[in-house]
Amino acid sequence: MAEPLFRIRNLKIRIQNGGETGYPVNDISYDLCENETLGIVGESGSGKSMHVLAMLGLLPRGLAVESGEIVFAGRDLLKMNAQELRNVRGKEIGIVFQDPMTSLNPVLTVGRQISEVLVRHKRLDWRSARARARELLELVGIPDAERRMRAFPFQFSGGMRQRVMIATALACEPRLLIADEATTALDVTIQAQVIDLIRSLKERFGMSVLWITHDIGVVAGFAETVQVMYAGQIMERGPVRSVFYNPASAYTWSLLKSLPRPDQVAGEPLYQIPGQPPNPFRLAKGDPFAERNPFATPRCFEERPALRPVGDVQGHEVAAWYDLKTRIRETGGAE
Amino acid sequence: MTRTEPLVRIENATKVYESRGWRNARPAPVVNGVSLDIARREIVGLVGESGSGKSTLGRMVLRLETLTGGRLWFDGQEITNASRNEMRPLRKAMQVVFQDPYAALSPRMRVGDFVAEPLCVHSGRNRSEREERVAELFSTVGLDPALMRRFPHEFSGGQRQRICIARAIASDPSFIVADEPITALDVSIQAQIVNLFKELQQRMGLTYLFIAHDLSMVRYLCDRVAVMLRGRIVEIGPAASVFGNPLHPYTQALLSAAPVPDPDVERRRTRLIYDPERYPAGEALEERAPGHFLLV
Amino acid sequence: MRVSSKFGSIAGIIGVSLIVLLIAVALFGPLLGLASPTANNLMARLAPPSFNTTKGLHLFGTDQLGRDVLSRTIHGARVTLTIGATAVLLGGAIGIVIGLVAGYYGRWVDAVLMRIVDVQLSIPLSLLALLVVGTIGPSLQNLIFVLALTSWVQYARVVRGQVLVVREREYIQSAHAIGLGDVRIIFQHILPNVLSAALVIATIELARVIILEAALSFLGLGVQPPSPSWGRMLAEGRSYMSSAPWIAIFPGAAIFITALSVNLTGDWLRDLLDPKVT
Amino acid sequence: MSRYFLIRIGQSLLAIWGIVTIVFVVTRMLGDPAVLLLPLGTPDSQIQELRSSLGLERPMVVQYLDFLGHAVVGDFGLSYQSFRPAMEVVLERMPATAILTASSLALGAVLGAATGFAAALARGRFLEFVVMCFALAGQATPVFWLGILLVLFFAVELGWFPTGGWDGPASLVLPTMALGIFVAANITRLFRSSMIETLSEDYIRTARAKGLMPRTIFMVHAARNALIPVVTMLALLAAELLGGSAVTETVFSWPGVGRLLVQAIDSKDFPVIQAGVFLIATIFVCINFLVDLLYTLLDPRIRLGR
Repeated sequence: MAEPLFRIRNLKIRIQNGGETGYPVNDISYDLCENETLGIVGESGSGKSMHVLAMLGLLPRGLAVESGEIVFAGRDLLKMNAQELRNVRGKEIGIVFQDPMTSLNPVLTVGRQISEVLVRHKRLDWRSARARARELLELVGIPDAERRMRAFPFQFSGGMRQRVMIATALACEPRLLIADEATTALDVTIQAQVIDLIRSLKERFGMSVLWITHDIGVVAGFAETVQVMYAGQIMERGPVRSVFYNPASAYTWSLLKSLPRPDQVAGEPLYQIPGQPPNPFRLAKGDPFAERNPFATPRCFEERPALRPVGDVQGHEVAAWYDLKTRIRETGGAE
Repeated sequence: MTRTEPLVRIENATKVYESRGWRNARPAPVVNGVSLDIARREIVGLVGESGSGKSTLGRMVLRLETLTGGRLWFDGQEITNASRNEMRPLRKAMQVVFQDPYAALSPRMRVGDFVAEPLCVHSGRNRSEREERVAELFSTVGLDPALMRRFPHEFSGGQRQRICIARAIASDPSFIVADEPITALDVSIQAQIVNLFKELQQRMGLTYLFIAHDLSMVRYLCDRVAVMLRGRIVEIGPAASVFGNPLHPYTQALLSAAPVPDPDVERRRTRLIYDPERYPAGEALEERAPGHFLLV
Repeated sequence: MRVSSKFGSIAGIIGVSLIVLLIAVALFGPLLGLASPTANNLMARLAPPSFNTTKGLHLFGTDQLGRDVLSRTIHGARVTLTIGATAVLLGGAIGIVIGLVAGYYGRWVDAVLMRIVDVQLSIPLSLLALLVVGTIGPSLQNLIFVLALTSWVQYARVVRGQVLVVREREYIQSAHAIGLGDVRIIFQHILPNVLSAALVIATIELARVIILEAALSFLGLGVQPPSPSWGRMLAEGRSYMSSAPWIAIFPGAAIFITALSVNLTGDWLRDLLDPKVT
Repeated sequence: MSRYFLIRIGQSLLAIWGIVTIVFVVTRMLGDPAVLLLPLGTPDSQIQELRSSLGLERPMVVQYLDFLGHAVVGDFGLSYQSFRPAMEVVLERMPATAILTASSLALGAVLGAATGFAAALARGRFLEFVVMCFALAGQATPVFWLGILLVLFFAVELGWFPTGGWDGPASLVLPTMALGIFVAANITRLFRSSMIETLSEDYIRTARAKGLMPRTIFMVHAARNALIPVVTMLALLAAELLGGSAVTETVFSWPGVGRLLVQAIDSKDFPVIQAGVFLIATIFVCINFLVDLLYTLLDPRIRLGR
């Protein structure tokens, strides 16, 4: 594999609420390579969005990085001063957020919101910035770009706004594009179009993509690597085919199993994961998924597992004490 | 069709929202001439993009929304123009579960009281009988009856949705409109709720209108599926037939766009784009396969 | 959370304790055995504040008629708080009901009620108060009526705005779906969820009403003498500003502290009840 | 857009009509103007005479329509005190009130915007604490009390400025300070909380994620959105001040509309009261209309018709 574009080591994020302390991101480490597309899957509270906000220095009030490092292109983002970090944001790392309705400034024209990134980072004058912004709008598939430059966000549909967000994120041809639930608020058909758009732009710009989603189906198609997160921890990561076809974490396995398959017999109930999502303020001391895991071993409740390689597949790792296949055989499947 | 009398019958239903002020002289209808029969114990899925009118149709069926045009029957009784008082006894039999379990619970009301509310309206039980029934309902939907006295903010999304379901089944209804009931839930919880819906349907003989945009869940849960586009049903038929052999280009586009959790399948397939310009709007539904209709 | 919560809650505690203190003073102050607030004592005119008891104990000094300023200030608290609280409650009750009705029923009901609100808002509130008291004459009841009149509009506007939001919530839809009547929906489901907003308005209005009452009294349109009121004391003390400033300074400070504590409490309540936080 | 303004103009006219009606009703609530006008013990015949000369025997509706017709052209009759046209009496007091309003609004807006902005930027730091203490104090201080204190200190003790009346620009200083501090306190608090709320919006996060400089984020992305409620507040305050801050004008013996109205109310000079209220309300409605125009400049969602 190629050189890592960034490297996260032992990142821990703390949340303080009243007297309680929680860890929405609880000691994670991983690498992302140049040109790699990494899909991060997790539900709310898994820490999937939180850790990229930390990366960009955008953590909301009340949250803080407790320890760890995020080395991007050789520099630790967490040690940068505000100005150095600003020079990375929007220039080397572009991000598209979930809600296109609220993520664009309602009182500024779309053209202005794209051009200002170019003025800021590329030191262009406003005229050439606008010209480039128009090209970008065309690039992300917005028809009649010249006229749309002068329009305001509320005059666009949800899908179109998300295209504007993508144009903004890509304006400076960043080395990394982060899509944080970028298609969650969109209709299925629009979602597919946006995914295809980002896929083709990735080819064109040769950048890495970090795709964060709660929908495991979304990443199946175009991620090279998949990373499954739960309760602020990485449960499993590896090449997409290996993770989907040979999940080694009970959580990944359960997620895939709980989705209805086209060939599912109608009368047969879906596999359901028991229990409720984890509370970041009351984390178990062992494997966070243990209490919802029918295959958990006593050790799972006692001690937190670290990532370990799975079989001989390059890069496939799991955080589990058990061997899933063996456990499934021993327990005779779930239920 | 050789079915017995349907539980719900919608004929040519239309909904046009009056424009505020006099800005738009003639706004486009949100629901446009929709006809649909729902048989007893049937689960009908309603899919379509946001703004297609599927939620409005769901509310119209419950008469939470007046009909601008068309007619509506419930259990053999015409309720197109029924007044609120005439509707009240029927409300016992028709219920609703909404998408967002965070907005669906009255934040300053104990969840037990919330579940008991339909009982206060529709039955003469006294307080202790009601409480007994609420406890029973809590167990039915898989919640500990001891939680009755708590407030909504103490519950997770999945638990809240169970509370909403408990309220919906409290008056022993025969028909429930479920308006995107799993969309807002965590992935690891969705299957729990879908299973609960299925189980209740079998146990109580319920009829559902299940509005959703997760196609795989609709395929799994529903007997028949209707696809809505811009206020019209463009295709309707048995789930297996619609999903196995989609006829309308919009249905085809929808199915080709739905993410599938299988890398090989996902990589092999080609996306179809539905371009409304290239297809005529369609006039009437035409039967193309047994029970499978297409708007042409 | 919007405001640095530590500062906010300390300020809130200060505000609430000041209010409690004021109420206590208003209730029990007259029991302290001070000189009567209306007792003239021409021998002790314009005595400066002192602990000296030769002319009778006057901690805040005496006014131009030799009346004890402390005693008058304490009695003024009674008058001010009674008028303020009654006006705010009355205005609140009217405004909340109108806001609920306008927001819930919408359409022409809303249009008519909101036009009335617009018209009322087109007259500066202090001018409206001046005009009405000036014409119907000053008295305790009229003052309360006028202050309530200037204050219901704010409740109505805010409550209506909240109702428009709450009305679309799914639990209201679901209340319709089980066939609940309008009255139960409005009072059991909507009212509890707009009350916190109304409470915040109440504190803002209380501070405003207290200052407005003082202003009207200052102009001689408030509570009539000999009943002491802070605004009137200020007006009377004005002429003695250079020789006996305490006559005007103490009631002014009393208005200031009252308004400040109400504002502090209001800010704290707003942060506490902010729907964005919950 | 033009349709929106037509509706707004219609609403404004409706509001003015409502006000005229209220003025008519309130002044008639008092009873018979003829009785009130003439000294006590005037013989009935004289009262009757005045009644017919004032047109008071006509049916209420006719009187109302008559009143409306004259009100439209600003004719409210002669002042009972000076026997000059009431509107004229009010209008000649307007400049003094307008000057005071303008100067104190300017002071308050500049001071309030600056301190509010500073407080929002210095969130959680000592500066914010200090600014907010001053703002809270400013809001809780009754303007007339502040006025009295200012007079006592700057006029009586130091003798820097006149104690009251209109005597050259120096007399403007103290009333401007009193009202300006009040305006500033309100603006500071509103602008700060509005800025803080805006800064928590998603689009500000987007702006930060784009690596924009804090200056750009505050001035371009946040301030424009945060100013919208401030504009409303300023308009409300402007209207309130133009309505004649009766008490402040009394404290400073300022020859403005507010003091005139207090005197008119005292002497039951109804034509002047009616003319004054009508004028102020009309100005108020016009200001609100201007604010709507300003809104459309600040917020494209309104301008382009949502």
